[in-house]
Amino acid sequence: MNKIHVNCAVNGDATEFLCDPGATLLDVLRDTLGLTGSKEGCGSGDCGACTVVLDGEMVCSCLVLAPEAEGRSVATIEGVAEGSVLHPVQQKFLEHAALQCGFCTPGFIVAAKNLLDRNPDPTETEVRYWLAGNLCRCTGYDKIVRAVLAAAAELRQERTPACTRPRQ
Amino acid sequence: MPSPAFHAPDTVEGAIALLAADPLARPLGGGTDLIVQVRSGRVTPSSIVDLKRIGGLSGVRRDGEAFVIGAATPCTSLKDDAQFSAAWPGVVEAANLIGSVQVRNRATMAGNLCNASPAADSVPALVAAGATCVIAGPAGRREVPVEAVPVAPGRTSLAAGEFVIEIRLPAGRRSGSDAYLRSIPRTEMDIAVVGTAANLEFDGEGTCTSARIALGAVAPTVVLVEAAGAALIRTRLDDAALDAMAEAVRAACDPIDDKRGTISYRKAMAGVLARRAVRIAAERAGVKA
Amino acid sequence: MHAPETMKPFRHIGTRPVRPDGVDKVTGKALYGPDFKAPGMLWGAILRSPHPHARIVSIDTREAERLAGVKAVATGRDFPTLESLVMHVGEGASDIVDVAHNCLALDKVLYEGHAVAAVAATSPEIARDALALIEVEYDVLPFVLGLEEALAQDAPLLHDNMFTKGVKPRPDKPSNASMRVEMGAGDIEAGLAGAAVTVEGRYTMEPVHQGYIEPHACVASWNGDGQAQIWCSSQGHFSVRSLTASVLAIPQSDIRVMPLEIGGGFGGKTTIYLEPVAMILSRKSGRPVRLAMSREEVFRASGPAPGAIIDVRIGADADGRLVAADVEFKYHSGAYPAVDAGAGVSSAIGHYRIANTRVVGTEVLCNRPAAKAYRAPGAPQVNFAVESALDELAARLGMDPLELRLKNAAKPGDPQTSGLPWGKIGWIECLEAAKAHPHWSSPLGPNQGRGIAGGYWGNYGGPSTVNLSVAEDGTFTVATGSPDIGGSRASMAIMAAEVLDVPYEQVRCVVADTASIGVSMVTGGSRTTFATGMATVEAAGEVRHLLCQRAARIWGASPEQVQWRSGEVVCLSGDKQGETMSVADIASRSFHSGGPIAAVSALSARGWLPGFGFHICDVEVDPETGHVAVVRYTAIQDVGRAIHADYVEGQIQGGVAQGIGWALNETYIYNEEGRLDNPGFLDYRMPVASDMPMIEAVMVEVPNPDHPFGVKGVGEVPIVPPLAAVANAIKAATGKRLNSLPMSPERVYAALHPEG
Amino acid sequence: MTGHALRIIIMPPFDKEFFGTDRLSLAAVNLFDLIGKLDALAPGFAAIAQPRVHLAVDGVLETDWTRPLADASEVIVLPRVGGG
Repeated sequence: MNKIHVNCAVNGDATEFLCDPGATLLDVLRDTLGLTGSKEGCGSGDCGACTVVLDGEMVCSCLVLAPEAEGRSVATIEGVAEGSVLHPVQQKFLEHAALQCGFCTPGFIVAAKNLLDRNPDPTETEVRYWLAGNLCRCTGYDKIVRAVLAAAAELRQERTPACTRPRQ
Repeated sequence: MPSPAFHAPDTVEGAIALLAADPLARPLGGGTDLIVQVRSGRVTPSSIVDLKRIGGLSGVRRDGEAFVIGAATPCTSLKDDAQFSAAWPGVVEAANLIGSVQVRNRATMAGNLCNASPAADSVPALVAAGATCVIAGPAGRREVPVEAVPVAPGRTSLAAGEFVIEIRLPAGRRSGSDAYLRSIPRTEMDIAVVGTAANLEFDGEGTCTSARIALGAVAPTVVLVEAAGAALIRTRLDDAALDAMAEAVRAACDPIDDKRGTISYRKAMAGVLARRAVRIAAERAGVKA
Repeated sequence: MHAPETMKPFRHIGTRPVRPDGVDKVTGKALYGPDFKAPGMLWGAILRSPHPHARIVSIDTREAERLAGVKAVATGRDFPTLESLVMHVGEGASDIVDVAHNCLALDKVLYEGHAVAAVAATSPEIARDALALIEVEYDVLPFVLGLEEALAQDAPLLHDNMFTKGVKPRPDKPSNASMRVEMGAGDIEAGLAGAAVTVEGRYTMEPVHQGYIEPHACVASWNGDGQAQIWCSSQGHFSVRSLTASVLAIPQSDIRVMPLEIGGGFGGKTTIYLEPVAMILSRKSGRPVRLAMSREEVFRASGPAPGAIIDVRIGADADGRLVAADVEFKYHSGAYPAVDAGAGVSSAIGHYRIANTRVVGTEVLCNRPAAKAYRAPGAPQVNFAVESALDELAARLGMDPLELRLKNAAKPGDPQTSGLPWGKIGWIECLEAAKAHPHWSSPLGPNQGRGIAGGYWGNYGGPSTVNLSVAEDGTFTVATGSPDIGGSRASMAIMAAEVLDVPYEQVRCVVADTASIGVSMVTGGSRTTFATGMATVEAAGEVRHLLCQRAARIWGASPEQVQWRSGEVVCLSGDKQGETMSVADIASRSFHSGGPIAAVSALSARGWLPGFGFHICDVEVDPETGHVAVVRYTAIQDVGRAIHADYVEGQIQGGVAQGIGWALNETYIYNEEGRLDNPGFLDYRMPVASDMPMIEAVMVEVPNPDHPFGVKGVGEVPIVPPLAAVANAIKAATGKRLNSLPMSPERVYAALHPEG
Repeated sequence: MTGHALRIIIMPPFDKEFFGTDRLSLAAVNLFDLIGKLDALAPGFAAIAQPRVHLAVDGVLETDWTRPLADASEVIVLPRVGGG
């Protein structure tokens, strides 16, 4: 079989890989690049555990062929934290116990961050519909939704100049 | 089985050449149907031709009196075009009910059309809108109504080497609007059990002057129910007109029993949802139904 | 038992600290079953039967073996011949012969998706291609899927040697009824005859799946000297070890199972499917072999919860006192005998005081995947029938349904269905909390209805081992043998920190492999916080004792002269009176005062108590379409005492969501060929975020006197009441009783529009 | 033989599956001893006892089968229920 040579950026780093033409981006992330944070729960775009951000838009990496990544930018769960500093979405997931088994968590965090990147003040309903492509079987979504809303609130605070912040 | 070859041509002509040269080649738009089908072994293309690198195939643009939606335009980006969203809210909402946000960031209306599923969400809305599509192929380009593309579940009228390059809808609407509603068991992530689209025009008095009602998932292909539209024309969408419309809708249904719904439920829902879609379209047009 | 001297106020119990494994899980670093790779690893794949029932005439693997890149092929013939042996398989008893044949069929395939052969190759693509080269000749047999069909006289038999257990005299003919359990008290017919009001009904449902998001996966490496390692996610790596060793007839100590993070189990990962197969492929190839299921394989071949037919008759006197309850149910057990009937019988009506009872459960074999435990296995099905019937009874009596339940609720000391008395249960407390909850008296909108239901689950204790060790700097490590599915490492750290009276962060907890800690039963049966927690408390108490002893020796004092106070040792008398010694001070001198400080607690926890829950559910029904939206949900549960409050609430919320999914949309759909028609998340419709409201979890605390902190199991109870709570809410909203699950829009519509 | 006769209540399915009765009277020093005696009455019972059986002594489930039965009066043999 003829492998395809692909150049792209993964979490900001120039990355090249060889892939089978029929391989998915998820296959390459997990098996070639060792980025196993993106999970395969279904392989058919129905669970969202493999969610990554491709050129700014979140997609199921199981529904992207790896050669399609040529020249594009891929952001995965491994790039959400800045070094050891967690993103507010990650921090709020921990503080709100928004994970139990944690298997769906990377997909939820990537999706939730993508929401807050474009909508800093979503309603509960907007959060629920945005995350409807991510299945969680453990939590009943309650604490996940609360964590995302809390992260949104924190991000809004950060954007507010310190002197105008309301006192606690 | 060998993996399919992958091509990403940058011109329509390049894509036609690749598709025409290989009867088992398949064009790749968003891939949300094709990749699942390939992975499960349901289809075994020998090569995949990615359309997304072709210039001009992504995005919404105006071409005189038409909106032109490139075949590689993901459903979510339709929402970003304010003019298009204002003109065709029903088409935009139909395209943005498919799958999840993740799926809609990839899925295209052209792909939804060419996958030829009777339950495709965007197709009834496009048919109701009177949309056409431009097909490119070895013999040149042709423009057909979108409903001419799917001919049976999973089958299209596209000839070898042909693919849809764009979908066209009228621009500069006067006094109407459209709406799409579907029935699914959950609130998201399901395939339509029934889909209903309504596209209405009104005169200054609020009398309906034009009505197109289209249905999904109630027959092997999308159904444009002319009798349902006729029942609304020259009315102000009074109850009698809506009843007649719904009756025509139910009569036009020829669904199957399957894991997603029964014949009787599909027929009943077609009537209920068509009524609701008509009301929403009228409301959007500023007419009280 | 080293229980803390003072039970209150707690320093850590009931708080909500960040779990120790949290950062790994929010950054994608945590390694789950499918994430592990070993150097030189081969990729395995499994060939599965397309037929629901067939005799295997022959399997020709020669072509597959010849394919370049294929390193091993296995069939059921590669397993040793096993003698029948009933083992405790995680959550229930199974014959090891059945376990083996479920991993790879031997003579017959019993369901579509049954594994028949496996390959290991240098790439997943080659492995997949090799499967296509295996030729299996089948003699296709008639199949049976339905409960009543499987019990019919002329039904196809799955097992020629199946004589119904629990029936006397032993049947003279084999059948598909594998087990019958009957319990009761009093005289059921007389009781019903004397009732002022009776209701009866039949309730039905198809099987449902546990729906964990992580598919099963493992890597096995079996060397020529007989020693092996298995990396996998499971609810119990000791069960993986014992079952795999038994299937392969090798010593358990030759297998070291390394527990990976587990992506959900809910009972479905208490057994094995892949591990012995990967072992055989590894032994044959001399390389580590990975086997993983696709989502489709998970649905076709891993354990669902049984579907059911349940017949109920319940009678009450004119005052609403329950006088008789007759419950008879049939559960799918699938391809092999399962264990849910006994649990179903125990979980049916024991929450009420009823003089005359008869509860009969029958397990029925059929050509479906072997049923496996699913959260309170066997309880939700029968509870759906009983709590729906009670609602009907309340309506007939003109009685408030909550008052009916309160009036008849079992109290501590009342007999359970088995005759054993209830211990210190908190059922009445849950009912009282519901009555006082604002939800119960809040107004409803148009097309809305409110339903309630109560339920319970027996919970369990059992064997757990914990090793608590002190590092040289005075910090603590708790090692358990209990996989952490929902925050149990945090709970163990909380309990140890409570006993030691040290900061939570000073105690870290890990899940150790089978060679590094003693035997521990599965994380299931709502037992981990109770039983492994008990071992943690005991080990922490012992370490505290050792630290005191060590300080005394360092001071030259007697043990009686020292005391543990605020996380350090204080000297009460003598030369050193008033001096304190920190754990760090003691630990840093441990090498020269008797050696490292550690304690192991290996126990079989007793004194567990059942959990009770009571749920209030509001739905809104679209009368034109039959769509049901759950708009408000409150779940009240006696949790004994919450150790980590967030994860207790999380268990309750998660169980409720699964129950709502079961109630409204989840179901197995088989086609006429006996093949599963919805083997994916698209058409096996689990709730998505936009389907759910917030779920208010109300924790009632009636502490368990037999646990040092009062813990009762919490994980399973919350899936029991939702089925009936939703059904009763739909009845309240529409006036229609739905007796069959799922209560999909189509079913609700049909009930509302019987004319069609 | 040591000790007094205990009242043994055999719950379904074990009554019909093994013993043909739900009431027995046996003396036993502890629960392992009792299992042995039950196995003598119904061969095969001991083999399934650990995986399938719960034992309750005077109304309380007992996981320690070495527990002396000198002061006990009743043992209930009932199906083991695990969980998910």
